[in-house]
Amino acid sequence: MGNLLEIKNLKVEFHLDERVITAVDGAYLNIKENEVVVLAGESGSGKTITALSICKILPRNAHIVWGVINLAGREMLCLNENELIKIRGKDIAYIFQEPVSFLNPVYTIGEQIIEVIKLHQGKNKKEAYEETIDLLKKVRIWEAKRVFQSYPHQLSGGLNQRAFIAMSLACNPKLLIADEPTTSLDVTIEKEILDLLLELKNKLKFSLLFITHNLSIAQKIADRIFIMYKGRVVEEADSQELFKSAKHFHTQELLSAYERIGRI
Amino acid sequence: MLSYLIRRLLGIIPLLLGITIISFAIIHLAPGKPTQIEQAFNPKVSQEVRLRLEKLYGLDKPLHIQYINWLVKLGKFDFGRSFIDERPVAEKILERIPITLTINIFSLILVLLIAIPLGVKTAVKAGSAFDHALTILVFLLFAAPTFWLALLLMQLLSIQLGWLPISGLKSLDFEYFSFGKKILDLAHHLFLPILVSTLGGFAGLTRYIRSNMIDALKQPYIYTARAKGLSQEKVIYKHALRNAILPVVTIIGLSIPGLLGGSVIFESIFAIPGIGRLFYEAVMSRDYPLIMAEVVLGGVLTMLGNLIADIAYGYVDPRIKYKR
Amino acid sequence: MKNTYLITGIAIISILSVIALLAPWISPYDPAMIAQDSLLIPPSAKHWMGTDSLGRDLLSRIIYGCRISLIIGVIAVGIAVFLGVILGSLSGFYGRFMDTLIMRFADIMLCFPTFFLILAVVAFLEPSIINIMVIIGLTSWMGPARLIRSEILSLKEREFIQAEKAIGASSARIIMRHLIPNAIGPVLVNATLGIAGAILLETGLSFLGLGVQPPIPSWGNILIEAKSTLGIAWWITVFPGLAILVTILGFNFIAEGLKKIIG
Amino acid sequence: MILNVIRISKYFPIEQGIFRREAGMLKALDEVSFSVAEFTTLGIVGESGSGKTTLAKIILDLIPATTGEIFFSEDFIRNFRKDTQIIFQNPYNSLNPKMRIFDIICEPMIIHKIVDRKHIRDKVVNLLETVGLSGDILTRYPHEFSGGQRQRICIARALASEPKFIVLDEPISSLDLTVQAKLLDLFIELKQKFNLTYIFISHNLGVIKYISDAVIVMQNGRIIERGKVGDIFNQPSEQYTKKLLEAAR
Repeated sequence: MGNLLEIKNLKVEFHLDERVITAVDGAYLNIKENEVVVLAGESGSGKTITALSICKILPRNAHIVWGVINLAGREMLCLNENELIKIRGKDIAYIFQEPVSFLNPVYTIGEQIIEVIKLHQGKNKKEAYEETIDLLKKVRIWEAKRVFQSYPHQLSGGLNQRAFIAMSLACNPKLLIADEPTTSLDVTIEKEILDLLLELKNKLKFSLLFITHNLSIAQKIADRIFIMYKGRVVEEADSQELFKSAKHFHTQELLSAYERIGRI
Repeated sequence: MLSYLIRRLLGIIPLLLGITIISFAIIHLAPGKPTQIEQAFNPKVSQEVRLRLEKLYGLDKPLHIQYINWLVKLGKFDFGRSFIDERPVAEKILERIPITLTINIFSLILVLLIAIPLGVKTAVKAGSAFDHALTILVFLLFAAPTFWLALLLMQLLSIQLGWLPISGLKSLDFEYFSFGKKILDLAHHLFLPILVSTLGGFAGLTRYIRSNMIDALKQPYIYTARAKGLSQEKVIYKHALRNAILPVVTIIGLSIPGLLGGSVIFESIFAIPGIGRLFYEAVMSRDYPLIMAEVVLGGVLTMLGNLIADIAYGYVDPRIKYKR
Repeated sequence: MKNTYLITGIAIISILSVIALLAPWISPYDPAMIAQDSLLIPPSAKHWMGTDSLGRDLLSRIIYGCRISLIIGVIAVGIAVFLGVILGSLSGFYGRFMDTLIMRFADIMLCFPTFFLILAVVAFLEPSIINIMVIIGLTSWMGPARLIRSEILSLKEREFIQAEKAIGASSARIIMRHLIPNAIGPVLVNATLGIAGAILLETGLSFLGLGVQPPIPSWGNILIEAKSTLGIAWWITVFPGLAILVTILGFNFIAEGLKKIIG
Repeated sequence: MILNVIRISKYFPIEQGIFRREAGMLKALDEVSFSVAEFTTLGIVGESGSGKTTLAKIILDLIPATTGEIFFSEDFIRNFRKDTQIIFQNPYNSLNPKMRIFDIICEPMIIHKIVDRKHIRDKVVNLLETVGLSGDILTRYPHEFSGGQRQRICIARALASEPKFIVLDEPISSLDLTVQAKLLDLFIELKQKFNLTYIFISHNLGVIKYISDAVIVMQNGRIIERGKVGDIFNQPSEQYTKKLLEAAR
């Protein structure tokens, strides 16, 4: 089976006032259809920048120097902004670390979900409303109507993240990119969100690129794992295999720390 | 919401009292009695008048009694009578308010119309030549005293080019104009004051909106908006601008004291009969009831402005809760 | 990192300070010297900035005016910052009753348009330089006070202050070595902007005839004459205004530069 | 026992209205009692809002408790501020940004007059090396260091007063996993070297299991379960503890 997404030799630089920092330096990655791939690494290893590069939603001072990002046969880096905005939110969707700050504080949850449905599916207000309520129920928000009318700051972190997932899945994306979606949540909520994501993935058949620093999560959900270190992918392995025999010294270091304190 | 409003309204009572106490204190604790000064500067006031005035204003009584008497009168909107022409102070102030209000409202609208797009544009193009040029302009406008700008523009537009009248509100033969011509004449006279007032105001607001907008564009929810597939325009004007612009509501409230204070110089230069000029005249002629009344009025207006701005901000920004 | 704002600002203010200090030696004429034979002369080699309607040399008057403006700005803000730091620290440290009292008082003072307050007081006082400095100081301590208070409140929550308590540092030590060095930056920015504001206030007051009184030259009271010579003597409008502009620009640049340093 | 905590409660008043009358109480801690044996590590585990950090600050007398008492054994803790120390979660906030590393670390020594002036520099260098930093960073400022390095500087400062008891409040939570592991090993090494007693607060069960002798599980300001580390992790008796363990596995 072919790859849904393939990244090769990606290099991303940040242009600061006086210097240039290379955040990603020759990273590669591939994801098959309906697969869960975990991109793991410590802070500053370039995971998030790699993920944001896929849809070119990088910070202003970040520049993709070179690389290939291929989504189902389309060369993403050759597309212009008008072509890209048709892919963002429709074929590829994102969820992020702190749902409260990644949701716009001045719009209700409902308004933010309806916005993406109207944008990509051209539905009218009533249809979009009904679909939004459906979506919220799909992510197991029972009080869908109340959440619909709520602003992000009025909801808990867990509830916000569920709503965010609903928003991301509104247009049935082929690829969901989840950037540390549970890091800001308590462990008990974390488990609920992970279970929900895996369940939805099996039901809706999308590929999941999951970014985390938490090897315990990686072990639980991944089909394959890529380890990033200083802007490079230093190891790629099947989930089972990685925890048995890591090759790169950084992976070994990570695993030894993980063995001691990362799990119970 | 209702209980919040009631609590806020109750909260202004101590402020109101404070405003009256300070206004009272300034005038009564300053060296020299108002009536003495009145006499010294205005020889027309005879000894007899002075005594009559002292009695009229209860200046022979202890301070706290004077204060309470004054407060009771204030409560009935009785500000006393002017020393100069014996007319009720309230009447004198009321007839001056419309013109000051007109100028400030027009210039506020202009300021918003100019500052918001410029602020957004400079934020989106931060670091560009356009941004730098505007930054320099903003610094210059910030540093230039308004009355100097007024003098320069008068020199240029009124005297050298002769396009505009130098000062005043109406032409000499105003009374004989048709209605339409009256409006045109007023507009002709108000153009320069409104222009100067706008120049003085838009620099700060442009800078403020620029920095708010730059801040908003860095927020995480902007990544979300882009990840959704929204166009650049929608990301900027729907998601960032709304967040950047909400606090402007409070800025408008906070700008009231500056506008009132500024109107003193402003209206004196252009010879506009507004409350600023009235205050200036009152100060020059030591018209003590009028000074007191205007100081209290200034305080109360500012306080109300802040209150309304606060409530309005709570209304437009969902993050502000009507609690605490 | 080059801090162009700070460097430019400091350069401008240093030059102005030198001019103010050396006023008697560098000004070409006595600023009060009236010369009947040289009324309203345009800028020339003899009078670089021309003369006013009494024949006084404008350049000399502006040089002496620089003294007045800088002194009033610095001392008025000195008073305001002094009061603000004391009241703000009391408010921030002791909280509760003290805080409520001081901050309500500040709220009330902030309700008045500063210019109204100052004019009301000036109406009953001799408009001398000292009075003006004191009045501006007494009516502008609220900004620094609020700033200091909020700095202290936020610093108090910072963990390094908690850590200092835990190692047994005394209150005095925490204040002197930890709170003040960290709170001073924003206050400095505020004070620099405050000087610019105070100078603008003074020029406005003097322009209205309620500030520095003639024959003492101040940029504001030189401009009084600009009104009556409008269209006759452009230099009387342009030069004093430029002097104000450059001074305010200098202080605002320093403030902007300081902001960058504080981050 | 080096420390006895007896029925500590902490209520935060919720103020309302213009007169700031108290509209209610937020119970951050509710009748918390426990004790710590000398030379052991007590792990305190709980999710956000469980009251862990409030407890840490009360033990070190940084904030007052509403009710309850805290006793330190006089045999061990003679000079409270010298013999007890705390390390906080956020190393970016725990060091005065305006002070050099040398000044930061020698401050406790000056306050408690631990060494004379001549030897102060040697002692600071010694401390830095003890926590795994090089001795030539004395004149640098905190912002030049990474999170892990700053936390080591915090440790050196805590050790400078030669304490016997240290509260570690989520000391490694904001750091990367490999750095976490190295710091944990450092904590264990220091404990043996200086005969320390720890209270180690964390939301991470793996870390608690690794370092603690005894464990307290907290939720909403109350102690839900307590016991030896093996018992809690192998046979939890409370539903909440089971749920926590289940989620973390």
